[in-house]
Amino acid sequence: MPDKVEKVKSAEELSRDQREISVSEFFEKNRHLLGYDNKVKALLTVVREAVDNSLDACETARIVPDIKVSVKPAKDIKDRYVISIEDNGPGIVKENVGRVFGKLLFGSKFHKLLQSRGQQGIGISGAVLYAQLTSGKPSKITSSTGDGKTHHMDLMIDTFKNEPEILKEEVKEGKVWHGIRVEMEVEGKYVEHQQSIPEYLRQTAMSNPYAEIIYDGPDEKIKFERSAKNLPQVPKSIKPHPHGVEIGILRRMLKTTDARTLAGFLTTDFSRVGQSSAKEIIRVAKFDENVSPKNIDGPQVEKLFQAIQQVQLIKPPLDCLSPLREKLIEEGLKEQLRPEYVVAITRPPDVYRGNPFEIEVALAYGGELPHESIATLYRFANRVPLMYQAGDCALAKAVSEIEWRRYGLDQASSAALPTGPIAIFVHIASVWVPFTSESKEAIASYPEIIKEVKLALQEAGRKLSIYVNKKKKAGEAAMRISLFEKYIPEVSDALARLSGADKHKIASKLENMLKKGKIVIEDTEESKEDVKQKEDE
Amino acid sequence: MPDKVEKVKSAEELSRDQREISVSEFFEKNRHLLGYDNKVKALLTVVREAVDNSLDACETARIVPDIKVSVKPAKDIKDRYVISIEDNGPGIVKENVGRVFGKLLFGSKFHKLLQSRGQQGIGISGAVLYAQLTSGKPSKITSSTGDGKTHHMDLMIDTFKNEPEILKEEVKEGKVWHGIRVEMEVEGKYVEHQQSIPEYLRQTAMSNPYAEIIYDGPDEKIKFERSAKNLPQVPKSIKPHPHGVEIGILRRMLKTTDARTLAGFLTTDFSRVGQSSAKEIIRVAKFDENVSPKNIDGPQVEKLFQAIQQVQLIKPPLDCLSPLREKLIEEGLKEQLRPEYVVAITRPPDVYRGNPFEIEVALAYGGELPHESIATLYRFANRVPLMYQAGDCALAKAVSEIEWRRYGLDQASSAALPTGPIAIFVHIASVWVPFTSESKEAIASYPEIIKEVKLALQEAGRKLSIYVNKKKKAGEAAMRISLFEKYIPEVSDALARLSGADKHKIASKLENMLKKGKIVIEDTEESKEDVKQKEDE
Amino acid sequence: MAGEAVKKLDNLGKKLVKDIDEEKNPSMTIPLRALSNVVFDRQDKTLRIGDKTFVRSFFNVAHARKFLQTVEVGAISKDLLNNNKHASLRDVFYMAKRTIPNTKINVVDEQQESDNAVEDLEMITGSWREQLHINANKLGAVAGNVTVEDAGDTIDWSKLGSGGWSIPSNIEELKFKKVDAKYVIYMEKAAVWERLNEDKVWKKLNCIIISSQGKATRGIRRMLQILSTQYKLPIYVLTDFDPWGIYIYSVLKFGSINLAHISDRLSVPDARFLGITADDIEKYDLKKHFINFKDVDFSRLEQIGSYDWFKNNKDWQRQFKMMKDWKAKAEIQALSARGISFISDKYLPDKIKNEDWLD
Amino acid sequence: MAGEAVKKLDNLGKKLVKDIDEEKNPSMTIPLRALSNVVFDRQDKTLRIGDKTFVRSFFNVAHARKFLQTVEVGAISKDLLNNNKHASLRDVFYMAKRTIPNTKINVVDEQQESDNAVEDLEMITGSWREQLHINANKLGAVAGNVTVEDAGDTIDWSKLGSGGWSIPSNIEELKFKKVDAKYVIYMEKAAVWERLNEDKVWKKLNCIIISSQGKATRGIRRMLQILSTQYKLPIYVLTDFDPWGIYIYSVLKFGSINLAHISDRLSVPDARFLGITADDIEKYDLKKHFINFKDVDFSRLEQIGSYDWFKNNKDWQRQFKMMKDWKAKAEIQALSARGISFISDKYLPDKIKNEDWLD
Repeated sequence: MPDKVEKVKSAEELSRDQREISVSEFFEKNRHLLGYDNKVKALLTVVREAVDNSLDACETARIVPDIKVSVKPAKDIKDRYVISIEDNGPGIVKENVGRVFGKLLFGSKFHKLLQSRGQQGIGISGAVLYAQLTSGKPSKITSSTGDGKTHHMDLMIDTFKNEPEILKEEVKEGKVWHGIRVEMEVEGKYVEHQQSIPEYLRQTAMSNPYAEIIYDGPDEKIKFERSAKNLPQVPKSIKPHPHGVEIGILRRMLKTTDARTLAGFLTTDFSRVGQSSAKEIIRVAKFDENVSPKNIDGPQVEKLFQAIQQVQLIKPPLDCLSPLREKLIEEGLKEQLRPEYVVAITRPPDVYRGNPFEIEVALAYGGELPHESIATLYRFANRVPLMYQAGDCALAKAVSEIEWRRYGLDQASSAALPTGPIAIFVHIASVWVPFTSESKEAIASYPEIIKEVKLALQEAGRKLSIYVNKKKKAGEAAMRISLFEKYIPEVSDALARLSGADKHKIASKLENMLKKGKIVIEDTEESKEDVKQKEDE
Repeated sequence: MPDKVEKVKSAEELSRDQREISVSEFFEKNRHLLGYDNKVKALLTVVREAVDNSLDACETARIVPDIKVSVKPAKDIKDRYVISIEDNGPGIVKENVGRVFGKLLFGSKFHKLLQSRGQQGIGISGAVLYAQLTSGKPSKITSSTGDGKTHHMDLMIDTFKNEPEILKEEVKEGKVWHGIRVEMEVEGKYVEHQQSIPEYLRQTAMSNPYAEIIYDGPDEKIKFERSAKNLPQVPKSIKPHPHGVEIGILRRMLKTTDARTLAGFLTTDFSRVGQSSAKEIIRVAKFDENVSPKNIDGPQVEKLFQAIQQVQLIKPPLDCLSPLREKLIEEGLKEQLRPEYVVAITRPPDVYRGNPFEIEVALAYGGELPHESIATLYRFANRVPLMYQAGDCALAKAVSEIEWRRYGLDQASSAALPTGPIAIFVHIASVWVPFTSESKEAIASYPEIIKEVKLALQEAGRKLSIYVNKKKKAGEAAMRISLFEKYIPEVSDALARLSGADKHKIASKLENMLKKGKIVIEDTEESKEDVKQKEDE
Repeated sequence: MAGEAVKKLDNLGKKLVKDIDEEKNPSMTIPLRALSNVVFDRQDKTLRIGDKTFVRSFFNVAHARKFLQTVEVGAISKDLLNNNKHASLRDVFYMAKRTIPNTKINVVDEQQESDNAVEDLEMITGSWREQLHINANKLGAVAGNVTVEDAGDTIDWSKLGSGGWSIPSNIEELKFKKVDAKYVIYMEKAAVWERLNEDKVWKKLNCIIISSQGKATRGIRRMLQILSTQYKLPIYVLTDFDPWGIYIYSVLKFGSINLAHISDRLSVPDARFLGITADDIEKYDLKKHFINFKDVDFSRLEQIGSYDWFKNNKDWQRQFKMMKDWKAKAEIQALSARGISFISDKYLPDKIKNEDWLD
Repeated sequence: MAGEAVKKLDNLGKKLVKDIDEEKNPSMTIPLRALSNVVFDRQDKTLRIGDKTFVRSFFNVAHARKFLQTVEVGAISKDLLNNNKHASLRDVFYMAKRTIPNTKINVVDEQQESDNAVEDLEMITGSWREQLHINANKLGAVAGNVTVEDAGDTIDWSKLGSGGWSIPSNIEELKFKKVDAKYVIYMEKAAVWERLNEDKVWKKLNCIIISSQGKATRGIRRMLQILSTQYKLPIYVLTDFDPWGIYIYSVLKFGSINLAHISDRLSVPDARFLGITADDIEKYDLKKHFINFKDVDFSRLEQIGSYDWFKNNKDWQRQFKMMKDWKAKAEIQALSARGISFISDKYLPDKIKNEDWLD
């Protein structure tokens, strides 16, 4: 019991203040959760969200992407930029434009297990929200689906309702094209450094070598060329795997399923559950096969859940993933980094918490890569470059756990990146990438992911070390011959003085032996002499 | 134009997949955003959310808090715990229980500028969501507002709708009490280390010294005693300050205000805008005083916004904040750490982005603090301990920028914490604490915040160094006398041998000089001898 | 003797030329100078080199330079012998040092390399360094009732004032004419020698006093060996009480790993360790002059304690154990704390009278 | 002389006792031994100590221990003088070393401390170390047509075989009986001395050859001074071509900062630098035996070049510049590359005949 009670405010008084909060309001106040922590990063985030959407749309529609990005300072206002992104994707039907751009948590991918860049329907509408918050201005959307009609809209978000507010709308007819163009005015600061917009686009070109990206920045124009002609295969969406479903989700699935029997529920709502697996689960859980899923509740859910864990099931289908594959990665890295040698490794898919994922890595070596500096690490998730928070990222962590020295590379200390003309590329493709935050910059440290990255890097490391060693050895053999040629006159002279024999005779005989290859040139330590103490002079 | 177009999926086809996503679904999939990254942290997060709510409720109702926390392993299931938290707060009226615990983004504090622990109405419902997701079980809520009725509810969240789903409900009459008890079953892992539950409670007791907390853990019972009798003053909620409002918010406020004229809007909807300030703003923006706010739109919003920036306004009212104050901090630290000396500094309030905030720090020294190790840093925001992500936190950053050596403390390197029996306490109180993520573990690096923390630490450092130096000096003076007492026999002996004079006579004369204080004991270097090369023997 | 060394060097040269004539990889077989190939001869109480050898060939990337170094130093030595000159190891280094044309490779970069080649040649030819006319360092002084003939002069060691005779690096040519002494005291410190010389200890106790500074040079070791074996004088060693002092004694008595191949010529198996011993420390109350052990002292002590010849010697193990327990060492000069001539007047006479030494 | 030193120590003791009797803080005034208080006397071409002094008092936390050390070492010295014994610096260290009861404080912890006290006493009493009966190190050998008397013996330096006379640390008592030599060659290396002795250079050129190992000991410096001033012999210095070799010459000729207070007794203003010079390097093609400079060599060279006595000396600055440009140094033994006796047969005779030295 408290020592002293002051005037107690009643629960009734308190309850009067309580209200619902819209998700737009929430993110408006917590914009750092979406990657708008500061003015520099905010510019990049806006570009990223739009480019990711464009690439996703093109790939889904099987269109080889052409993307134009423009970043220009707004007239007369400091720290204000006009950003536009245009693609040649399928466009968006007029009815959906408002909600895609003007409603948070609206999208096509959230309820599917499918590999894509965007996941939650929060990226591009978050950018619109940021634009209106910092410039007070609507975003301008232009869309056409190829039917000869081009729709223009000026759009904002009504944050109280989390609904689009369309300020202006018009249709032009005549021009046949398809795609989306979005233009926003936002507060931001433009810098050119490691985490700049051009660097992000360069890395995007690296991991999307089938895309052409034209960048028109405040001070420069850059064209990132297409280095591959074909899109990667289409990823497929899958049903959840029973072993990746948590008890709470299982309970909800039971409640909302269309299946009439438990067996039917198990076989139709999950992947990898056939008739026999379903029977086995029901047997272990001691249920009736024909019980209606809707009648399973309370402690019975727990029983079913435990039964599922006990039954062996094959892994989820892995063809849902669409990795870049080794060839595409090599093409992308060659085009963007111009190294002398690239090795790429695409690992077989694996599973974390029921979610299939696949790791790809590449090591680029030599050529135009800087020779004296520490290796550069490029991280990607579903082909999107990760620019920030390397320190918290599972991909970076796995890279730091590799003993690079083992592969003939220099390394300042055991947890450091290798030193020399090396670039490291790591890509995770997954139906559900476990980011550590909604700003999508770091991958959570699941042991399965770290393990796969390490295995891939080790394999790539071995291949790179074979290349590096071969190069080294070819040089060495030639050096040996020339070395002995230089030693021979010296040895002949000393030996002549020691033996009294003729110097020139000794020399010509030794040269003969060398030239005619009569002697196998060895390279073996004299003997394992133990370390001697220097005792006497 | 793309090189090759495969089968184009039409925009119409694509649009069919698009759907709305509920905020509960969103956080169910992104629970790491709420602090449920892993099993260890998840347990702590559940306890934190409930304890924060209890403390907030008690303080708002002016009740000195008594809180009981229990964490017990669930029967027979590995990594499953039953957690309950009970308080003596005002309770929640029956009608609101469901939405407080069963709806995300529902709360009383989001739309107010008010210093409180919870802010977004997402904490405790997030815990309920995590519980049902990982155990499949409802949370059990008991509430009474002191009217003799005790309500029990078993409750889950319908994630599709983001609405509470009440599974069981009963009322018992008779017992008169007030408060809330919540019990949840969750997946988790219990550990005892730096970031453990008992450590969190200990730090909570440190920053809430007027609370009594009883902890009943899996292996131990701990009572954290109340060390202060009075609650801190009640924080007041304030209206937004014009300089902290972004253009997008300004636009919305114009649209939704009840004021009929622009002048009325400015003076009633903001703090610190009087008649003359309002007139000045309107003059600069070149508007008519009597224009209706609802008619200001488009480029006019920008004009008004720029005008507001140009007019000087006094800072927002700062009495909205309720810091702990130096006395309370010192009491809390003395009780929990048992040091020999504590100095606490409460800074005057300051403002970041229009939000008032106030920094308090304390340094505890000596006593039972460990002597040989590196100082411990305790971070708090609105009296809540911050346990994770010190690396990203502005408070930790500010601490690392202090030259501790300047205050007579040891420091391994310039950016390190000081070494020795020292604990550092840093507290930020604000109407809106800028966390870097919703898991509320690190403060964003606003320069104003870092500056205030540094100023406070420097002031505390100066006070501590005075204490430490005084202690050192007192010891030194006594040591000197005793040192000479020991030297005298030796010098007398050598001098007797050198001069032939009597040893005992010399000794007694020197002792006399020392005892009678006839000699001022100096401590000056002999002379600035340059570094000599050791040249000859 | 010089003729014999020349012949052995000749043989080496001829063997290598023969290899070349037969189009074989020219190579030499060298006994291995390493801890693993050193044996302690319990009979003679001396370290000897074992049977292990290794082969050094010219056409081997890892050998070529060392091969050249060995042949080059062999040629230099042959030249010295033919001209009847002596050179120091440093001289030999410079005589061998040059850059191989069109490379950045030097025949030798560091003296260690030519020194190693000298040791290799000692092994290959079975001649020791002095026989190859390559001298070690010169250091140390001697006094006593002794007359020697050296380089044509007759030198009386009792008539050299406070300086004494400076011991040459090479005493192969030295002849003893008169040796009137009961024993020899060898000490590691020149300052102690001066103390004993000032106190005319060699006269009072009728002995020879010899010092170096630190480890005994080869000249001194050879001299001690001759005095021990030919004149049957007991040799007493006086060093600091520390692993390094004991090591000086050990090398003197048993030989060293590096020079195990010429232990015959250098070691003094009958040498005795006079002090400072652990018992001296206690008896003369020297603990207050202890110098604390450092890590390197511990590891050196460990090493010495495990030597074959100390391993099963209870008296020595007792010394090592006390040193280890004390974690400290003490210098000879610590005796000065008892009085400047305490060492001459009390310590040495008592120790020798009471036969208070370690063997 | 001993009597005079005793008296001076007595005076110091009496002064301190008087302070105490007058209830003043007992204190002594000591000339400052530091670069800032050393002046180069252009007249005498010698380093001398300046006028700056400092005061050391007992009742001063920062002085007390040093005060005790000075008085203690003074008492030790007085004791040595009264008993007519000599002690080394190491001996003095041990004689002073003890722990002050009920503390963990030693009177001296390191020899550096008692060494400093000895130097302080030299300054305070105006007596040099040898007069206080505290000896420096013993090192070095000498040969030549010279006869000396020392400690009652008569020693002929021309009759000491390949060893030579070992030079004592203290030659205050030594008397020259016969000096038949035209000049003295002092060299920094014992191995070079053995070379010259084997080649009987001292006989052929009628000179005295003296070596130490590295820097000249005080005994050697004093001996060179007597040969220079009393017997008017030119003194030639032979060192490596590097900053350290030149520094050896500099100390010999001009004195050193540390011992500036007894430059009178030690320095040899007429000494000449014979080699190795930069010109020798070019003339005898020694560049291939260069050893590359390290950072420490550059800074040492810089330092030496700025010494008052070198600063305005064009010849020396030329040497320094060439050394700096070459970024390399060379050893005396590099001459061996031209033949083992090149130094005896060609280099030395030519240099001296051509008066090819630096002053």
